[in-house]
This record gives sequence, C-alpha cells and structure tokens, in this order.
Amino acid sequence: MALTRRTFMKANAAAATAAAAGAALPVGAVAQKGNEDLRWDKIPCRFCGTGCSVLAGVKDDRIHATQGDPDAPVNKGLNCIKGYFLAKIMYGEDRLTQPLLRMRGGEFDKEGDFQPVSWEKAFDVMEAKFKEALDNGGPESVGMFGSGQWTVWEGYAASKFMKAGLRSNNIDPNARHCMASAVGAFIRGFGADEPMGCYDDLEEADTFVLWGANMAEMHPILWSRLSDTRLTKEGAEVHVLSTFENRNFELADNGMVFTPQTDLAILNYIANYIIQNDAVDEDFLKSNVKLNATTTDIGYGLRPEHPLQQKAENPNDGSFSEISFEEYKKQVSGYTLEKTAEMSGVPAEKLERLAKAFADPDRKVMSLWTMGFNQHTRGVWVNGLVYNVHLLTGKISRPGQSPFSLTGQPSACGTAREVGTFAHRLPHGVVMSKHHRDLAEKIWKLPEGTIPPEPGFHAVLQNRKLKDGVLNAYWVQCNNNMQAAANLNNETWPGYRNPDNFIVVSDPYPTVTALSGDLILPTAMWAEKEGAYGNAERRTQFWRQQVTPPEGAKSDLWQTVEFSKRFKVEDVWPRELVDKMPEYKGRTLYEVLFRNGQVDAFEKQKVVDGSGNEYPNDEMEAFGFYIQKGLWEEYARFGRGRGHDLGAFELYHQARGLRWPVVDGKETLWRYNEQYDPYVEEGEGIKFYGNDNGKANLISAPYEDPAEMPDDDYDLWLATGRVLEHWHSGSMTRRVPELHKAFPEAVVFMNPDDARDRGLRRGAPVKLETRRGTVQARVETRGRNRTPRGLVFIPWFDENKLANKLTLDATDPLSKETDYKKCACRVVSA
Amino acid sequence: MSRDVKAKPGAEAVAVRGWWAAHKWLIARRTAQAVFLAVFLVGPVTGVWIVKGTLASSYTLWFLPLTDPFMALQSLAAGNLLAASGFLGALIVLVAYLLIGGRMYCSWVCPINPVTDLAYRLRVRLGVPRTGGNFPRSVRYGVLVAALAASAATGTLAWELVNPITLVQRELVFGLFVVGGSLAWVVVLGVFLFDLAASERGFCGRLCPVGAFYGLLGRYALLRVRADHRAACNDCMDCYAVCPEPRVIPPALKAPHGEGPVILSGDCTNCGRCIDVCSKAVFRFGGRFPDAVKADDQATTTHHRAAAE
Amino acid sequence: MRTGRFEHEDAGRAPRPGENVCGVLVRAHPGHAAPVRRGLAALPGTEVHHVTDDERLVVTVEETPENPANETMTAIHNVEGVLSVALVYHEQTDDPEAVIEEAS
Amino acid sequence: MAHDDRTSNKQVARRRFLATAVRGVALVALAGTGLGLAGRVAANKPAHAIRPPGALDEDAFLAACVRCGRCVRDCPYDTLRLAGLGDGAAAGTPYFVARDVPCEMCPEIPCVAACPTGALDRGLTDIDAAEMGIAVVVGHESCLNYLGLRCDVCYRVCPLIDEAITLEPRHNVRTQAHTRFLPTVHTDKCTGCGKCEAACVLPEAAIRVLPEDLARGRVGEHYRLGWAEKKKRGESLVEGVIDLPNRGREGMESPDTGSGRVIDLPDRTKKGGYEGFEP
Repeated sequence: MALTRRTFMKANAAAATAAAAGAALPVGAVAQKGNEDLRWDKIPCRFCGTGCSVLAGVKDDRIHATQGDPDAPVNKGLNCIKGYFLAKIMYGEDRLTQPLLRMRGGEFDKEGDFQPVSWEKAFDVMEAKFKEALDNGGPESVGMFGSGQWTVWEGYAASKFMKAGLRSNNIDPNARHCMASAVGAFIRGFGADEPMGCYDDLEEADTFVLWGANMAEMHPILWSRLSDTRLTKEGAEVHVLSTFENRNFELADNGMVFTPQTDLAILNYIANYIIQNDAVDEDFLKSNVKLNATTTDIGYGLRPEHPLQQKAENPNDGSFSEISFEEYKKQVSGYTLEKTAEMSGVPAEKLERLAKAFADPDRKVMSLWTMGFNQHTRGVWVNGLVYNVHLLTGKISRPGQSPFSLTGQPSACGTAREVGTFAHRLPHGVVMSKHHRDLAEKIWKLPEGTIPPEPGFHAVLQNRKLKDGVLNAYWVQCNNNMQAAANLNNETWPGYRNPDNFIVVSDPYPTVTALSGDLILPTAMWAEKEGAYGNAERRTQFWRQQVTPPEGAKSDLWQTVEFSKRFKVEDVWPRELVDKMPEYKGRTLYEVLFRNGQVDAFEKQKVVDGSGNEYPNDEMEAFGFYIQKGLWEEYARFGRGRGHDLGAFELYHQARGLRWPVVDGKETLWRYNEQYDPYVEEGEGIKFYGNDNGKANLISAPYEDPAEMPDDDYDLWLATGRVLEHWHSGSMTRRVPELHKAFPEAVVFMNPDDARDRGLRRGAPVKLETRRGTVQARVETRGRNRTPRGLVFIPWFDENKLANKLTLDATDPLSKETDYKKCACRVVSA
Repeated sequence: MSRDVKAKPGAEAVAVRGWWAAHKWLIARRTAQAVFLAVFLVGPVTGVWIVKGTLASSYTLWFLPLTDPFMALQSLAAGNLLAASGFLGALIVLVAYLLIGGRMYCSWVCPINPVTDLAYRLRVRLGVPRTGGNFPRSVRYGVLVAALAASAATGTLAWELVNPITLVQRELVFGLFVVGGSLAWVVVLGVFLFDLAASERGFCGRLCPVGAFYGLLGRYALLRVRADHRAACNDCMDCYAVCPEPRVIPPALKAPHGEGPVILSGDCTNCGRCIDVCSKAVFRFGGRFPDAVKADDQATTTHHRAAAE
Repeated sequence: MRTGRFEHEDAGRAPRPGENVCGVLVRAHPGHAAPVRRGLAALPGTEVHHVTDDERLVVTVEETPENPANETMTAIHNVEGVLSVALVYHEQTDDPEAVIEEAS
Repeated sequence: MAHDDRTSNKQVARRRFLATAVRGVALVALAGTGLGLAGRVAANKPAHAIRPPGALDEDAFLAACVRCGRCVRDCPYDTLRLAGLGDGAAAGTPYFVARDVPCEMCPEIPCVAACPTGALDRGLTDIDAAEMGIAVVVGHESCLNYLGLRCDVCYRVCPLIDEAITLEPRHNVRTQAHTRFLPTVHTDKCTGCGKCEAACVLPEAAIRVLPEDLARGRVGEHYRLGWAEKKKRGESLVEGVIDLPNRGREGMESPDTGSGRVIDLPDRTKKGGYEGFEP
C-alpha cells in the first residue's frame, strides 16, 4: 500500500489529537508510521500464567512486531520483558524443521546419531515401537508427558488419545511440577479445582500476603497491579514470606524470611492466633465449613525402598477425618507465637503483625502463592492451611478476600487442570470414579470400560518407570523435562537412555530433552497454530493461526491426531471391548476418537477476523474439518452444567478472554458467592457446591520435617527457582539475544558471610554439590536475591548448568509434586 | 665517511673469519629483539604469564617490576609521581642501563630497530642520495626537551601519543597490530619511509628522544665496545659503514696514542656490529676503563677524516 | 512541521487539497456526540476519526480551495452541540500527493 | 658536533652548519608544537570510553598512565581494553565500553593492584566506592519501565541493587491499575560499572554510563533546599516566628507550620485506613 504525504499527515493529525484527548485510536483506524501494513490480531502471551494479551503484527507471513493489547483487562497494553520479545521467540537460528531419528546404517539405533528422516519414516518407527511396547507390556508400558503450554485442544486430544485410545492413563503434564499441590488442595477442600477469586482481587484487597510467590519477578504484570493498589489505596499493605529476600521485599511492609518448611508452623500459628483472639467468623464457619484433620507421617513420595519412605507410618495417605472445633483448637494451640518465632526464625512482632491482618475483620486479605507452596513435600497440606485461615475468618469468595493460587504456565489451568491431562484426571472428574468414567465414555461414544480405572504414572513416577524398564514407549510434547525434573542424573537420564525404551520428543528447538531422546519431531509453536490458553483467573483466551510454521514443522495437535491413524481398535483394545461396539471393528483410533461425528462436526471454513482478514489453519486443512472447534465443543460438554461452563467457540475468538463459568453470556468473577456465581441460589450466600454437602473442608495438618535438611556433610539449604528474564527452562528466552545477555548464565546466590567463611569472593567459580550431583557456577553475593546464612539459591534456566542434577526427587505424597525448594547442599571452591 | 661504502660491508670478515663469526652479534641482537617481544607474547598466547605489561612498564614473574625511566620522566613532567612499584621498576631499569649502556635498549630491545635497520640497508642498496633530510643529530635532544615540555604543558605523556616504539610493541603484544585494527602500522610505515627516503638513519639517530634519553643515560656505562686491536685496522671502513652512529668510532679507533681505545660516546648503541664486520678483529666488548685490558695500542695519529657532519 | 500557520506565504495562490492538515479536538455538549458527528461529516474536508467515551471527537481537517482551514474551524464552532474546538496539530506540505517510501 | 674547521672550507662549513642548525631548531619547534597539539586532542576522550575503577581525573590520569596495559592484563573478565592508535581514547590507555563488556566489580580490584604508576589510585580498596562514571537513564521515551512494561533488567543486574538504582513506583495513569517502576540512579552510589547499560535490552541502550562530569547535575550554590536544611538542623532556621490561629479552625493548627492544615497523619485504624479518613 503506497502512502501519500496527505494521508500520512492526516493519520498523524488524528493520532496526535487522539493522544491529546487521552484516547487511543482503535487499531487499524490510523495508518501508523513504519508499520503501515501490519495485520494486527490478538494472541495471549506465550509465557506465564498471568495471561497478558498481546497484538501480533504480521507481514509477509512473519510476526514483525507485537504490542501489549491496550484494551486487555489483565495487562492493558503492558508486557514484561519476556512479552516484549515475543516477536523473536519463533525465529531462533536452530529451529527444527525435520524429524530427527537416532540411526546407524540407515536404521533406528538407540546409540546412533540423529539424522533427518521423513515424517512417514518417523511415524513408522514410532508406530512399531509403541505397538511393540503394547504387545509386550500392555497399556502400562506406553506413556506421554505433556504440558501446561499445550493449547486446550492439544491437551484434550492427547488425553483422549492416551486414555481412551491406547487405554493408558500414563499421561501427565509438566504442570505436575508446578500446580499439582494447588489442585490437590482445591479438590480436597472444595471438591472443585481453581481459584474462587480473580485478578480483580488485586484492586479490591487491602492486604496482600505472598506465601512463596516471587511475584515481582515471576508475575511482573500482576505485581505492578498489586503495587499500584499498595501505592494508591490508603492503608494497603504487603506481607511477604520467603526463604530468602527477593524483589518482593522492596515493597514489603512486613517482610519475613523463614526457615524452609516452617510455613506449616506459621499458618498454624495464625489459626491459633485467630482462635485465641476470638476472631473466628463463627456464623460462616458453622454454615460453610466442615472441620477435619489429615492423616500424618505420610512419607516423601520417594521410591518405596527409600529409607525415608520406609520410616513413614502412613506413606502416601491422603485421608482426613472430621474433628470438632475443640479438637482443632487443641491441635493448633501448640503453635504459640514464641514457639513459631523460634522455629521459623521470623521475629515475633512480624508474625503477630501478619496474624493480625488475618484476624482483623475489617481487613480484606488476599493470599497469593506459587511454587513456594506447591513445590513442597507437604504441598497439599500447606495449600490447605492457607485455606484454613481464610475459612476461619470467612475471608473467601468475596471481592478482595481471596486465597489465590498463581500459575506458572500459560495454560496450566486451561489445559493441564481443566482438560484433565493428569494421570488421574478426566475432563470432568477423576479416572477412579466410575461415574466420571461413564460420563467420559458416554460423551466420547466409547464402550463402557474403555478408560482404565487406575491412575497412571505421574511425572516423577514416569521417570522411575522408564528407568525400571516398565514404561517403554514414551512421547514428550511441549516441555523440557530433562532439564526440569529433579534428580535428573539418577532418574531421568537413565530412564531416557534405557535401551529398552523409545523416547519421542516433540519440540521446536533442540532442547536437552530432545537431544536425550531417540526421535525428535519438529513442532509448530504458538502463533503458528490456532490455540487456546486458560490463565490463573479462569480466563480462557483464543488466538488464530497468525503465520505458517517453517516447512516441516507440525503442531502437537496434528502430530497426535495424525499418529492416531496408525492404530486400529483391535491393536489396542481387548476383544470384549471391541465386541461391545461392533461398529468400531476395523476402525482406526483416528476414526473412533476424532471422526466420531462430534469432533468432525464442523466443516472446513475460512477463518476470518472482524475486519475481514483471513487466517490459515493448517490442522483444518490437513484433516478436512474444523478440528479445533470440534474438539472444543466436545470438551465443553464435560463442563457445561457442572460448574465449568465454557462459551461457544466463536465467542472466544471475539472476546478478550472469558472467565468461566460462562453462563448466560456472562463471566464469573467470584465463585461460590450468590452475588456473583450463577451456581449459588439466591439466599444461599456462600456455597461450596463442589462438595456434596456444600461445605468447604478445613483440614488441620501439623508441621513435619522436610525430606532432607542440612547436616555436617551438606551444610546448606538449596532452593531453586527462576528469574524474570528467562521463562522456565529458557528454551525460548535464551534464544532471544537480548534476554540471554541480560542474564546469560546461572549463578549461585549466597550470603556474603557464608561465602567469606568458605574463602570465596563474589564471582568465584564454585562447585555446588548435593548427594545427587554437582554443578559448577559462579558465586553471587549481591543482586536481586539475598539469601540468609545457611541457604543458597540457583535458578534452573541455564542448560549449561543443570540445577536439577542437584535436586532431590522427594515429592508431596498427595499431589506427587516435587519439592524443588529444599534439599541439602554444600559449596566448595572449584 | 663518504659514499664509497661497500655494498656489502663485512664481506672480508666473512671471508677471513667465517660467516657465523662475522654475524655473531647481529644474530644475537636479532634474537634478543625477538626474545624481548616473545616473552611479552607468551602470556597472551599460552596463558602462562612470564611478563605482564609492555616495555613501558612490566611485571616479570612474581617479583620483578620494570618501568621505562623515560616514561617515568614524562609522567613526572606531566605532574605525576609514580607509585612505589613503578618507581622501583624505573630505578631498576635506570641502574641496569647505567651499567650496560643506555642505548643497548635501542639496539637489543627496541622493536623499531629492525625497521630502521632495514630501511637503512634498503637505502644503501637503492643508492638513495643523502641530501635533503640531514638535520643535526642533536635535534633529538631538542625533541627530548620538547617532549618533556609538551608533557608538562599538556599534562599528558606527550611523546607516548606518537612513540612508535611503545605503540608498536604494545599493539603487537595486545594483538591490535593488524591493518585496519589500529593506525600504529601506519606510524611504523611512516618511520620506515622517513628513514628510507627522507633522512638517513633519521629516526633513531636524529629524532627519537627515547634514544637521546638513553644516550645520556649510557654516557657512564661500564660495558663498552673497545678497539683494543686498533693497530690492526686496515682502514677498510666497514665498521663505519655498519655503524648507526659512526661518529663514535674515531675517538676510539683513531685517537692519538693515550686516548681510546674505548668507545666512550653515549650514542654508541653497543650493537656490536663493528665487531662482526671487522676482518682484523679490532673490536670487542669489554669494560670502559683503559687499564682493564692491555691495549694493543698501535694506533697512529695519522690524519683521518672525521665523520662528516 | 510548522504549527499555527494559517496564512500562505504566497497568499495570492489558492491552496491545493491536502496542503494543510489540522488535527482538531472537538468537545460536544453532553449527549450530543452523535449529532455533532453527523454535523461535522457534512463539512468539506472534515473527517471524524474517533469519539471518546467522554464525548470528545478526534477530527482532521484538510484544507480545500473552497474552504480554507480557518473557515472550516469556524464552521465547526457553529455546528450544533459543539462545546469547544481545540487545534492540536497542524502540518503543512508543498506536495501533498508525494508518495512516502514505505518503511518496513 | 664535530666539523672540519680548516680555513679553505670554513665558509662552506659555517653556512652548512647554520642551515642544518636552523633546520634542526625548526624541527624541534615543530615537534614540540605537534606533541602539544596531540596532547590536547588525546585529552578528548569519547564519552563511551570509561576508565577503570580508581582512575584519577582524566587530566591526572593521562599524566600518570604509562600505557603499559598491565591493568588490562589483570582484568579477569576481559572488560578492559587497551586503546589502539585512533581508537578515540589516548593510545595505550585502558578503557572499557560498558555496552560491550561491563566492569564486574571484583572485590580485590586487580586492575588497580596492577597499576605501577598510581594512574589507578591504590587508595581505592572498596570497589563499591569506585567512580568510573555514572549511569543515566537517557531514553525516557524508550525505556520500557517508563512505558509501564516490566523490564527492570538494568535494576536487577545492578551489583548495588536498591542502592545505586532503585525503582520508584508511580501510578500508571493510563491503565489506572498498574505501577510504572521508574529506574532511578543514585549518583552517590553508582560506580559506573555499566552492567545496566550492557544488559539494557533495547537496540540502543536507554541507560548509559557517562563520565561523571557529563552525568551529574548540580543545584546552584545560591539556593538551598529548605526541607533538607531544616532536617539537617532539626528545627526551623528562623526562630521566634509566630502564626495567628485561624477562626473556626482553632486548635487544629499543625505545631510545625501553624497553618490550618493538619500535617500529622492520624493513627491508623484497624481497617488499615486512617482515623477519620473517608475515601
């Protein structure tokens, strides 16, 4: 489009005038200098669970620029530094465009080198390996490791393929490392997953308590909202708890560094304080809460033969039983201020100030947490304990009164949790429930008994079973578990390289995981496919395929669905099952699962936006029907009328994300509250309808020691985590030169006194050692994280310094989520 | 000395004493120049540090600080007193050159010396006329004073802004000496062309204040070239032909009986080339005091032509 | 860019279309944004780009030979429902039809 | 200078002597002038060339530095460069370009220890006290944090985080919901190490280290900051000044100002607000 000076001047005039009026012109209304013919369309950010919306500017089938969507309610045009570089993440120099198979002499060889093969050949080998595993070991011997970065329909298709197609529940997402404890506590407490509140609480609350959530770096945009409330609202205050000083402390009115694991004690102390000071909301408690105590001494989710596991009295026991208020009062009464201050190392007056904030009936308290709570060998307990203090005071399901679990992945909620890609989950409910299996089989038009009733292998167990040779054919999509999984030297790597196993890794880039596998499938990412993500506040956001992927790269959706064509029901189902639905005889899984009259219900069509721009849709092109829409509408049937109502497919392409339940064309901000939630009848006030009795479970749990603590040999605590510049394993952000330069390599954050005691100066190369491995890095005694004496912190984004060689694979026995925040280590000069 | 210098001075010495003997000091000197450059390069190339720094100031192994005293003087003129280690280094160098002769630096250490030597040889080979650029050798003292005055006036080490010696050595040692990488090679080329076309032995002999400074320093040095066997001199003029500072020879070689036979001028660079090219083995290295050796003093007081200036 | 200039230097010459472009912020009386918008649309060389929530209109005015910019401005004042008119931006060019190189 | 003074050649020799002498004097004068000029030019160091820690003022530094490069050699991070001829900074002197490789602020300051001349001042023993330059946010329109984005990379890489650079929170008027965290350099703490400039993710850094003389502003000596002076003294600088009460507002005067406005904030309530505060 040629632009004359006249039109240009007019555009300038309009833009300047609009700016003077404080109004942004609608995008497209003005030809902008420099990017006149970019086509702008909305798309959620690829990174964290905040769910910022951006506009992608496309020209010549390439994303040339992005901008924060100024009208998006979450971020209002803002981004963090990762979001700022979104335009670059798909264009790393080492994008994979051809399947790569380990080969020797033209054939697959586990010890061979990666060589390019055709998709046909790749799928041939994969098919043979999966069938071989199924023949020898049954459905237990195949598995899939997925992701909270899958699009909603990718997760849904994968889950259906594994659970209904291959009849294996061995599918788990990397959200297991991230959100599983939060899920566990939501289910135990409320009978339904995901927060009752939403981001509006960030403006509604006046007291913020951060329990192991480094929001300043990990949820930068939400942090800037929280900060704004703190700055502009009279009396607003921020309490921060962490095992080391992070950037949150800059804004904290009450910053507390506590001894690892003693958050269990602190929360019990707060409950004790509330009770002792008669601050319990008794009416609320009576009508909305059932009091319980959990089974204790439950072990550490280690291998059964591990001594710690053997010592536990009730390993992996998640049961709880009802108790009286008096019993509860007695249980928490031991957590006095003095004792808790001593245990936690937090000064008593700070603890009391925190407890007061909860006890004060006039303060609106929002609790926020992420990995500090979830990656915890008592993760479900500690999540539950924070609900306890909110339930005791009735500070829940009301604006600004919110226990709020933040998420790390863009669709940890939308895909991993809601779709049910966990080893025990279904799109609605759990595999253990006959009722839920029946529902899934009915919607999926499958014979009764298709879905196995036992939970499959969860993330940590998958690695153990790979190592043990039980799990033999394994498909990893959309994550980097070789870098992310704990104790990788002793569990993950031996599992991947076990000669009995065949490992397929789908990824856009050659990550350490991809290079550890046997077959690498090049993947189309983010804007190269139509997608949907669900963020931490139950907001589902869609995007259209903006650009075509590099030649040869295919989306995870295409890969899963295309691969399903390789199996006939007879290959994977026992005869009794096939006999129940003779019409499926001789059919492929593709036909049974995806051409079932539902998923393929929507004809191929043009994808067009509001301004008439046309978008590609490679999967629709490949399969001949609007597969994303079909999957969505089938999936939505699970939730509609069951507290998880999703709107119609098209609605999401039009809206800037919608918070479910979407009922009568309206979003839901606060669940369980009659004023806001359509599921609560008039006059019911608050109703936790996820549980049959309509009540929330307050579950008392005590302090128990972590799995590993510093001792004479390994004298320091080791905590791992992230940095703002890099997202998780850095597979995308480290390919952006500017971000790489901003934080090029992992360093060991250490207390200056601890360093001095060891004769180390800042910048000195050191060996960081645990019982499981060693990592070399430089010491940092300054900077963004200030650790107390006795604790070191290392971020894990750096694939050259694999922090997870060090970590212990102790997991919460209930949620099976690994504790990456606590193990024993030592630091010696390198 | 006139233009009748032989195209190949020293040919006779080669014939009489053999090629090696007739090039002994030249080879030693070139080796020394290479070694002095090499020790500075060992560190950056291999990572094993024998010497850190440059000719301006260096630190050898773990104990020996060395500083160029002329550099120190400029710095002083500019208004700065060296730090202790730098001062000590300057002192060490000062004492060393006081003993062995300041201009040993010029002929045995300075990386520019091979350049100007080459220019001179080429000049002779090409028969470039001597006219034009022959300004007094004493100009270098003027430049020396000017350099110090400019240092004082501008508060910076004035000569170091253009000093081809340190420029070249520094940039060689620091790997900057590549075409396009820095302009230092232009300066070297300039020196070369200056000596080749404009002024015979012009840079080292007439201009360079470093040489001038070391010349002053070397006035009382112990190590000297001696014409102990001057009686054997057959006036072949080869020593004049190779000497970069030919004026220094006659007082030793041709002075009346009782004077000499030691080259006492501070300008002598102790290069030893005269020793090499003399077929009669008139010259040798030795001490400065006449009684230190038994002079084979047969020198005549016959008329000789002084080096024309 | 020269702002605030309404007189041509060669005053005798008739202005060509697009030689002068002004950005004008028009505030409408409460509730009158729609009629003002219609009223402005009737004026030659005037284009409404945006109406803000608080009823301010982002308008560009292009000078035409018949209607010099200053007259159009006056005309805007006289549109029913207009509360105030503010000139925010003015740009002048000698060659309004020149094609600008597209930056990529 | 030796020359033959035999009578026959006396005239010629004298003329020749004079000619060469004049040439020599002219040459020396030329050399002196040239060197002087070169010295002036060399003093014009480009602003992006930052001197190592402990470097004396540029003038004194140029007088002291013998261009030996030992500081460059002893820099463990290869931050320091030696200026080649024509690099801008005086040839042979050490400098670094923060955008390329910043100073890592080694606690033992090896570059200073290596300096034989005192051009890098050995009095500098605490690297935090170094004054290599001062970081300045030069791109207020391009700095992502000023725009409201959450970058703050410069802040997070700062070795003196929260001292040399702080984030000053400001309400984002446009979104009405977010905070703009404005990176603010504190000149008394900033060492000029340049980590911020190196890490700035923009194509052209919005924060840059400049030599101190370019970077620092100064309030005129004819004006004093009233509040600062009062704080320093602990009370008003003028004594015995009275203020009459305001009718209808008697008893509400602030003891400090005597004005009707009550300056001291009331006690905080349990609600977290202030006593008597009505939003």
